[in-house]
Amino acid sequence: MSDALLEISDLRTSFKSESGYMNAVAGVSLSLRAGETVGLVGESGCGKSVTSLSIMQLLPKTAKVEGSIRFQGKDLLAMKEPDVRKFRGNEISMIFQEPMTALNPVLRIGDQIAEPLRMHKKLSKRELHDRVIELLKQVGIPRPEQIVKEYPHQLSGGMRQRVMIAMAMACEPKLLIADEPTTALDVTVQAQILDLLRELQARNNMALLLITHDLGVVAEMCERVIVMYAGKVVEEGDVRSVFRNPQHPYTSGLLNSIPKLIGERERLQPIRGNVPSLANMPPGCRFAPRCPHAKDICHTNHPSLLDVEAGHKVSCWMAEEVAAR
Amino acid sequence: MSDALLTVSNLKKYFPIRKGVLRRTVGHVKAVDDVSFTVQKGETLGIVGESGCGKSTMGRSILRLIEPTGGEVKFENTNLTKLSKGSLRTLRQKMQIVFQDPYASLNPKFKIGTILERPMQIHGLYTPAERRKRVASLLERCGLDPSAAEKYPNEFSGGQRQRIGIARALTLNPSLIVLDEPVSALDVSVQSQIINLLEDLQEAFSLTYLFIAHDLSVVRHISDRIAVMYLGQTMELAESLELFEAPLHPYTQALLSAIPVPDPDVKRERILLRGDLPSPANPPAGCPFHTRCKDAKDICKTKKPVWKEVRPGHHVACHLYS
Amino acid sequence: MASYILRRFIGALVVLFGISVITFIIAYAAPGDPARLIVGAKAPQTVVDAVRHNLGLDQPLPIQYIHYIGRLLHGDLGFSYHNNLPVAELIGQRIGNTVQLALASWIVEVILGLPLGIFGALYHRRTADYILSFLTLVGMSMPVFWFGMWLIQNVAYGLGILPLGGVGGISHLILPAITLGVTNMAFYQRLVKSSMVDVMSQDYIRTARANGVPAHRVVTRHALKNGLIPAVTYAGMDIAQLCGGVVLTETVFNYQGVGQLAWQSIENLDFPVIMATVLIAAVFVVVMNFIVDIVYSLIDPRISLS
Amino acid sequence: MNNAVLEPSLSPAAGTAVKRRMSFWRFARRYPSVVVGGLIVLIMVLIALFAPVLAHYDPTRPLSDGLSQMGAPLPPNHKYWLGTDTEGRDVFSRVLYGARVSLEVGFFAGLISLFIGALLGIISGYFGGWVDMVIMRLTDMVLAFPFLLFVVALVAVMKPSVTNVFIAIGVFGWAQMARIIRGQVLAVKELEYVQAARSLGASAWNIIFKEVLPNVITPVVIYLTLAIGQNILLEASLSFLGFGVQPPEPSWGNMIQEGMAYFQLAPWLIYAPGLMLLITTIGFNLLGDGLRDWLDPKVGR
Amino acid sequence: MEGLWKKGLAALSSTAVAVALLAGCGGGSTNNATSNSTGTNAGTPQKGGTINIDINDDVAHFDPAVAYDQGSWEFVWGNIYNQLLKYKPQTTDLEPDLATSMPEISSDGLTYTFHIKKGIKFSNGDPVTAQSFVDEFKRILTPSVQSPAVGFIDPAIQGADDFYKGKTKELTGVVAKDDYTLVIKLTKPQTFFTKVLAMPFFSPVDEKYIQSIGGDKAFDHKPMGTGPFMMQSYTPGKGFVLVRNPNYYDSSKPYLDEIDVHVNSNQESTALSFEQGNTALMDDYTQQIPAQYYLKWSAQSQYSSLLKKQPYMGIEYVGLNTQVAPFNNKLVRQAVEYAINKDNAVKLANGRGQVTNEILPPGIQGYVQQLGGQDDVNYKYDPNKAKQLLKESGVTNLNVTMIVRNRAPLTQIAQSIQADLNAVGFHVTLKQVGESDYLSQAESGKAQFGLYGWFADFPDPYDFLDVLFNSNQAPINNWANYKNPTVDKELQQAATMPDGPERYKLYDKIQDQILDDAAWVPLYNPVNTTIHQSWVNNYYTSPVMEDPLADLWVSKH
Repeated sequence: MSDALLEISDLRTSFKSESGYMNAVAGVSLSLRAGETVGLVGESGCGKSVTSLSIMQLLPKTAKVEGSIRFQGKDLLAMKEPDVRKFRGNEISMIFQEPMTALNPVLRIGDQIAEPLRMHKKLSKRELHDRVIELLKQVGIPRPEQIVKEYPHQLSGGMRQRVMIAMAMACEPKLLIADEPTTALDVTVQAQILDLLRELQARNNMALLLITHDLGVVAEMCERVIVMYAGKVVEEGDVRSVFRNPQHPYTSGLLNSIPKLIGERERLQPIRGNVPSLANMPPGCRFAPRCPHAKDICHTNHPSLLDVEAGHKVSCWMAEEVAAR
Repeated sequence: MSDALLTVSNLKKYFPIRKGVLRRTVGHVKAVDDVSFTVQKGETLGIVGESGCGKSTMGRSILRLIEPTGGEVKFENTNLTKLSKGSLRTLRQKMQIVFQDPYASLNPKFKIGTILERPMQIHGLYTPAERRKRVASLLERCGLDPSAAEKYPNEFSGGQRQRIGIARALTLNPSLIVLDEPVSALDVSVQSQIINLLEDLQEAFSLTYLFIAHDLSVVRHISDRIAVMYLGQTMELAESLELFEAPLHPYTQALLSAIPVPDPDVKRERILLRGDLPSPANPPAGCPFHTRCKDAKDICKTKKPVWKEVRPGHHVACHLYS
Repeated sequence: MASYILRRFIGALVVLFGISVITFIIAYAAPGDPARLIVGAKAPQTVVDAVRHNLGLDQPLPIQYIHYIGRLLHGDLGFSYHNNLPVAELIGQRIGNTVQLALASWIVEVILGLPLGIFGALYHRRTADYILSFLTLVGMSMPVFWFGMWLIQNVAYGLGILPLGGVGGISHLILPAITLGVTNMAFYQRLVKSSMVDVMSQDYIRTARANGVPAHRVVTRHALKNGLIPAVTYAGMDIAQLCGGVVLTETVFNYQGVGQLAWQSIENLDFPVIMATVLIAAVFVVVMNFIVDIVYSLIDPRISLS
Repeated sequence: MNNAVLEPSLSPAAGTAVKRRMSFWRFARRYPSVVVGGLIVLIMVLIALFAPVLAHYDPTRPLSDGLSQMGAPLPPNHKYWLGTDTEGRDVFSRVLYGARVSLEVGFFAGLISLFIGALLGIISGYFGGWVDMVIMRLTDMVLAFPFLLFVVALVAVMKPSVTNVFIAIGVFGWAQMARIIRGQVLAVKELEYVQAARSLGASAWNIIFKEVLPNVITPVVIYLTLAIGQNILLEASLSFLGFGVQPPEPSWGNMIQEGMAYFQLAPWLIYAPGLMLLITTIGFNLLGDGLRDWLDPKVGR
Repeated sequence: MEGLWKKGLAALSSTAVAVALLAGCGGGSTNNATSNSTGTNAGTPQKGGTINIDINDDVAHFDPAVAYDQGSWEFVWGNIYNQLLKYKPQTTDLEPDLATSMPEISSDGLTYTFHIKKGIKFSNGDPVTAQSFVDEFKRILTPSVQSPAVGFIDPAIQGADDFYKGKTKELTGVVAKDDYTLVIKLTKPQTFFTKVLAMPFFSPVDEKYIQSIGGDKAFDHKPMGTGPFMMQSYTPGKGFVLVRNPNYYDSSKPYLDEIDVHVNSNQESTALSFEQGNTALMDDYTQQIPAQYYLKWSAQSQYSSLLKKQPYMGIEYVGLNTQVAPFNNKLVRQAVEYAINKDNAVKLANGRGQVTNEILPPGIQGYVQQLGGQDDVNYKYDPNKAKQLLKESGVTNLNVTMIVRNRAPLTQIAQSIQADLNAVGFHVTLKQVGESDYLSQAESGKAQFGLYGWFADFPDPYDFLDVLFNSNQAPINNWANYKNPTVDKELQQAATMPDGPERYKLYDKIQDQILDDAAWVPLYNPVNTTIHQSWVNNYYTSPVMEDPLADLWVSKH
C-alpha cells in the first residue's frame, strides 16, 4: 500500500460534550490509490462525514482528531493550519451535500469558482476569467459567460452542484471528496451529476472518495466500498465482492432492507432496532444489539478488521471464527 | 376493485404570483393542474415525481388542508370540495395523513399519550379510560411499548416517531391514509421497518393508502398502482409492476432509468435528461415535458396531450400514443 | 426593483398617515384649550372664541385633521403656544444640532460596534468573547441619563477637560455622543456578533475553508457581507432608538436640540411643537427605514430581483 | 462553525433531550447567565416584597435630622446607610421601595404588551391575509414612533402616575412582541404537527391554543424577560424626566433626577439608585440572554 | 380694574427662586431695601470690555409693551429701553430718567405733566419726542399687540377704555402737548401711578422703525430703544449680543462695550464656567446659582467673599382656595397655618430665604409688622393645634391636591409641606406642573391649593394686597379666591389715598384681616443670591426687577 495517495490509520475523532468526549469516529483506517473511486457508505451518524471533514480538518474547534492522515506521504494532522491550507482546494477538494447552502449567496458565481485559483495559483485576471469559463464549460453549464455574473439563487439545485464541482475541480486536485453529492437532488439530476463526476474523474485521473448512504450510487460509481457503522469500519472491499458476498451482518442487512426494482415484490427484511447514539455506544461490537447472529463475545469485545479474501476485510466475530477455523 | 373510495377529478391548485405595486396577480404557479384518478378501497396508490412536481400539494388538496382551486374530490360519494368546514371536520376522522418529517410532525410540548388522545378528544370519542386503553393498544400495534405514552417526542428516534405518527393517524379508524413521504427522512435500515409496518396495518385495518414519495423503489414495493407526476400533471398511471416493466411515457422511462441499482453487475442504459426542470410558474406550452423529451415532436410543443387509457388500467398523457 | 421601491414608498406613506392621525388624536385629547393658552387667561371669552375660530378649533375633528394635513403639506408646522414662534423656525434652529449629535453617536456606535462584533464572533465562546459580552450587556443595561451624568461628573467636571453641556464645537459633542452611542453600540455589537456567528456556521463558509481560504479572508470576503445585511437593517432601525435617547441625552447635557425642545414642549404642553417633533422623528424613522430597504436590496442580491 | 457540520442525528434527538437532569452546579457552570441573572432578579423581587421589613425609615417622610444645617443631604453614615436625600429622607429606604415601582412597572407593562402583542401576533401570524397586513402596518407605525418621546407625551396627556406609566409603556411596547410572536407563529404554523392537528379536524382556535401557543412560549418568555429590563429603564427615564412616579413616592428615576442638583456634593444620591437600576437591568438582561442560550439554542436575536 | 393684570408676574416667581443666608440681612430694614452695595469696588470706572453672561431660558419678549416676565425685564428694563422715571440705585425711590424732573401733578391728583429731556435719540439716531411715549401707550391699548399692561392704564387713564375697545382713534388721556411735554390724565387719583409709569412697558418707541421692520410681531425680536445698550444680533434659542448704544444720552455710560448673553438651561455648567473665569456673574435674574455650588462656594474663601445676598420684593406662599372644599372652612385653613414648618422650607432652599408670616415683603412700604420671629403673631408651627383645629372643623375628607411647579427647591419644599400636612391628618397629592399648566391650573379657580409665588411689579402694597386679594381679581390673580367685602372696600380706599402713614396703616389692617382669614400661608421671602468675578466692578442688584448692567465696568481685559 505504499502507492497510496491517501492513507488514514486509526483515525479517532471525538467531540467535547457534557459527559466528556464522544467518539464520532473510533479508529478508522482506510487508504485510497491515485485515480481510484472508493465509496464510503453508512447510515446517518455512522461517522462518514466526520471522517471526510477530519481529512480536510474542517471540524469545529470542539473536535479532537487523533491518528494519522497521510496524503502523498505527508501527515496532514501533524501540519500547521497554513500548511494544511495549501492542500485544501488544491490537492484535495471537497463537494458537499447541500448545493443550496454551500454557495455564498452574496458572491457572484464567477468569483466563487475563482476563489481556489486565487488561493493556490498565480493567475492574471484574464487567465482567471478564462479558466473559470473553461471550468463551467467542463461541468456542462450553458452560457458560462453569463453565469459567472449571476448569483447562486438564480440557479437550480443541479446547476449549483455543477458549480460546486467546477469549484472543486479548479486546481485539478488529486483527490476529490464528495460528501453525499446527490442526496439533495432529484434522481434525474442525480444521474447527470454522477455522470459528470465519472467523466471528470476519468479525465483528470483523480481519486474520488464518494460518501453516500445510497448503495445504488456506490454500486454504479465505485471500485471499492467501505461500510461504516457507528464510527467504525465494519466491512471493506471490492464492490462486487462486498455486494455479492457481504460478510458483515450489517452489510447484508442493509442490502436486504432495500426494496428491489426488478422482479417480484418480497417482504422486506429490516434490521431491527435503531442506530445507537454517540453518547450511548454498546461496549463490544457496536452492531451487536441489532445483530441477528450476536453471541456473548459480540456484546463485550470489539472484533478487529480482518481480511476474508484478497482486499475484502470485515470486522465481525463470525468472520474471525471462520478465519480461525 | 370495483368500488372507488376516492375519486379525484380535474383537481387544480394554483398559487397566485403577485407582482408590482398593487400586488396584482400576474400569473399562477400551477402546482396541481387538472389531475384525475380514482383510488379503490383497500388499494395503495403510489404517487411519484421529482421535487416540485406538486405531489405533496395534491395530497394536501385532496384532504383540503390546502383549499383546491378547482376540480372535485369525492370521498365515499361525498364531494369534499363542496363540504362546509364543520362537516369537513367530522369527515376528517376517515381520512388521515402521515407526514414526512418525524421531528416536526409531533408537538414537542406534549407527551405521546396526549398526542394520541388528542384526535379522540377533538371528536369527543370514547371515555378517558377507553382513550388510554386505545392509545396503549395502538402503540403496541405500531411496535412501541405502551409506556411510550408517558414520554415526550424528543425521547424517541426518527423511526419510532414515525411509528407514533402512524399510530396517531390510526386513532380515529380512518379508511384512507395519505402517506406524504413517510419514509424519506429515515435511514435505510429503519425505512424498511416502517414499510413493513404500513403493510401489516393495511392488511389488519383494511386501509387505503395514497402513498406519495420520490423514492421509486419504495413506491414500487408498496403500491398497487402508481401515478407519475411532472409539473403538476399526471404523466402516466398503471399497475405498479407494469409501470416498471413497460413504462410508456418518455419521462417515466427516463426517471426509471436514472435510479441507481444496488447491484454492481446490473448495467443499464441510462436516459439522461437534458436541462433542468422548468419553473412551474412558467410551464412549457403543450406537453410540459417536451423541453426535455428525447422523442419530442412539433405537436408536443403546442398541443397538450390527452390523458387516456392506452392499455387496460394503463393511462398515459403523451402524443406518442395518440 | 422600481416596483419594489414604489411599494415600500407607499407603505411608508401609509405609516406616516397613521402616525399623523395618532399624533393628532393625542394632541386633541390633550388638556387645556390652545386658544386660551394663546390669548391668556384673562382675555374675554369673545376673544378666545375668535382665536378658536381663527385656528379652526371650532370645526369637527376630521375637518381639523384635514386642515392640519393641508398645513403640513405646505411645510407649516403651526405656531408654538409657548415661544410665540413658528414651530418650523424653532425646530429649524435646533435640528442641525440634533442631526450632528445623532450622527456623532451613530459613528460611535458603528465604529466601535462593528469591529467589536466581528471580534466577538471570531472569538466566539472564548474568554475574550465572554468578557466582551458582559461589557456589552452592561452597556445595554445602562440608563442613558445616568451614564450621561456619570460622564459629566467624572470626565467633564472631574477631569475638567470637556464642557459640561451645551452646544458648541466638537468638544461639546463628545460626551453626549458617547452617552447616546454606548447603549446602541452594545446592542449593535451583539447584533453584529450573533449575525457573524450565524454566518460563520453556514455551509458556504465551510466551502471557502475547503478551498484553502485563510481565516482573515474568510471573514472579510466570505462572511462580512452576509453578516452585514442584518447589521445594515439594524443601523437603520436604530434611528428610532436614537430618537428616544436623544431626548434624554439632550436633557442631561443641556444640548439645544430637537429632543430637548420636545421635552420642554411636553412640560409646557405646547402641543404644536410636540406634534411636530413626534412627527419629524417618525418621518425620520420612516425615511431611514425606506433607505435601509433600498440599501438592503442593493447589498443582498437575493432581494433585488424579486 | 459548530453544529452545522455534524450530521443531524449525530446525537439522536439532539438539543432538547440532552438537557435532562443536571446538578445545580453543573447547570450553573453551563448557564452562568441564567443563574446569576436569576439570582439578581430574585434578590430584587425579594427586596421589593420585603421593602417594608428591610427599610428602617418611612421612604416618603423627611427626617428631622435628615439635613445638614445648610439644608444639604447627609453622607452615608451608620444611621443612614446610604445617606439622606435633598429632602432629608433615608436613601437606603427609598432605594428599597424604588425596587417596588421598578419591578411593578417592568412587569405590568411587560404583561400588557405581551397580551396585546400575543393577541395581535397570533391573529396576524395564524390567519394571515388582509388581517395580517393591517396588523403589520399598525406595528410598523408603532415602531416608527419615537418610543420614549411618545410615551412621555402620552403620560403627559394622561397625567403622570405609576399606572399610566405602565399603561403607556405597555400600550406602545407591544409592537416588537407582536412581531416576534407573529414570526414564531408563522414558523410553527407550517410545522407538520400543526398540519396534523388540522387534518384531525381541530378548529383554528383549538390549534392556536393547543399546538401553537405552547410552542411560542419559550421565545416569548425570553423576550418578556428582556422587555421587563427595558421597561424598567424606560420607567426610570420617564420618572427622570418628571413624567413617571410622582414624589414623594420613590422611583430610581426620580431619585436620580432629584439627586442631579447635588451630583458633586452628594454623589450617593445618584449612585445608589443608579447602581440599583443598572444591576437590575443587567439582571434581567442576563437572565433573558441565559434563557435564550438554555431554551433556544439557536443563536439569534 | 379690568385688563390683563399680572399674568406675567406669577411667571416671574417661577425662575426667580430665592435664596440666601439671611443671617442678618433684610430683617432690620423696613423700606429702602438694604444697601448691600456689593460690587462697588474702589477705583475709577473704565470704559471698554466684553462680558459673558448666561440666562436660563430664551428671552420671551423684547417688545416693552409685551415683555412681562423676569427674563425679559432683565434686558428690556433700563438696558435696551429706558423710561421717564427710574429707581435710584439700590432703593425704591424714583428719580427722573428721560424726564427732566419728577412730574408736575395737579392738585386733584388727576393730571401728570412730564417734561422730556431734549436731544434724546433712539439708538438708530431717530429723535425721541413726547409722541414717542404716546405711541407706546397706544400700542399697549391696541388689542392685536396683546399687551399685558392694559390693566395698569385701563381704565386708570382717561379714554383708555374707549381706545382699547376701538371706539376712538385718539387717546384723550395721553397727549403730547409739544415735542417735549407729555400730559397724562387719570380718571381717578392713583397714589402709586408714578411707580406704574416706571415699569418698562411705558418706554418710548420709534413707530417709524417698527413699521419699517414689519410691525409689532417683528419688533418683538428686533428691539430698538433709547437704553444704554442696543441689540447687535439675536439667535433664538442660543442667545444674543448687546453692544453700546452710541446715541445714549448719558455719554459716560455704559462702561461695557459688549455683553454676550448665552441661553444655557444647565445651571451647573454656568457655575463651572464661572469658576473657570468666563461667566462674569450669576444671580437670580440671569442664571441662578445652583444649590450645590452655593453650598460649595459658601465654604470656600475665594468665592464666599463674592457671594452677595439681597431679599427681593417677593414671597413664596401656600395659597388656599377659600371657595373650594375643604379649604372653604376657615378652621381647616388655620389648621394648615399651624401644620407647616416654615423653617424646613427655608432649609430646603439652603437658607436662601427668610421666613415670613406676612404678605408684604421687605422693601415695600407697609412691611411694618415685623411679624417674623415674634411670639405674639398669628401662627406658629404647632401640629397639635392643627390636629385640634381639624377636629373642630368636623371636616372628614382631607384628600387634597397641591399644585407645585416642577423645579428645585419648590418641589422639595412642597414635599416637605406634604409630609407636614399628612402628619396632621391630610392626605396630600402633589401635582407637579410645568409653567403654562401651572398658570392655567391656578387661574382656573378650581385648584384646591398650591405652592405659589408673587413678585412685585412696583414697590407698593397695592401690588400685593389689592392685586392678590381683591375679589374682582379672583380667580386670575387672586388664586386664593379670597372674597371679603370689607377688605374690598378698604382696598379701594387705600388705592386712592394720598401716600403717607395713614395709608400704610390701612394696608396693615387689611393684611391682618386676610391673615386671620388664613387665605395664605406665607412661607418665606426669597433672597437674591449673586456672585460676580472679582474683576467685575460696581455690580449690585436692585430690589425691583431691573438689572443695571450699564453701571458695570471691568478692570480686567
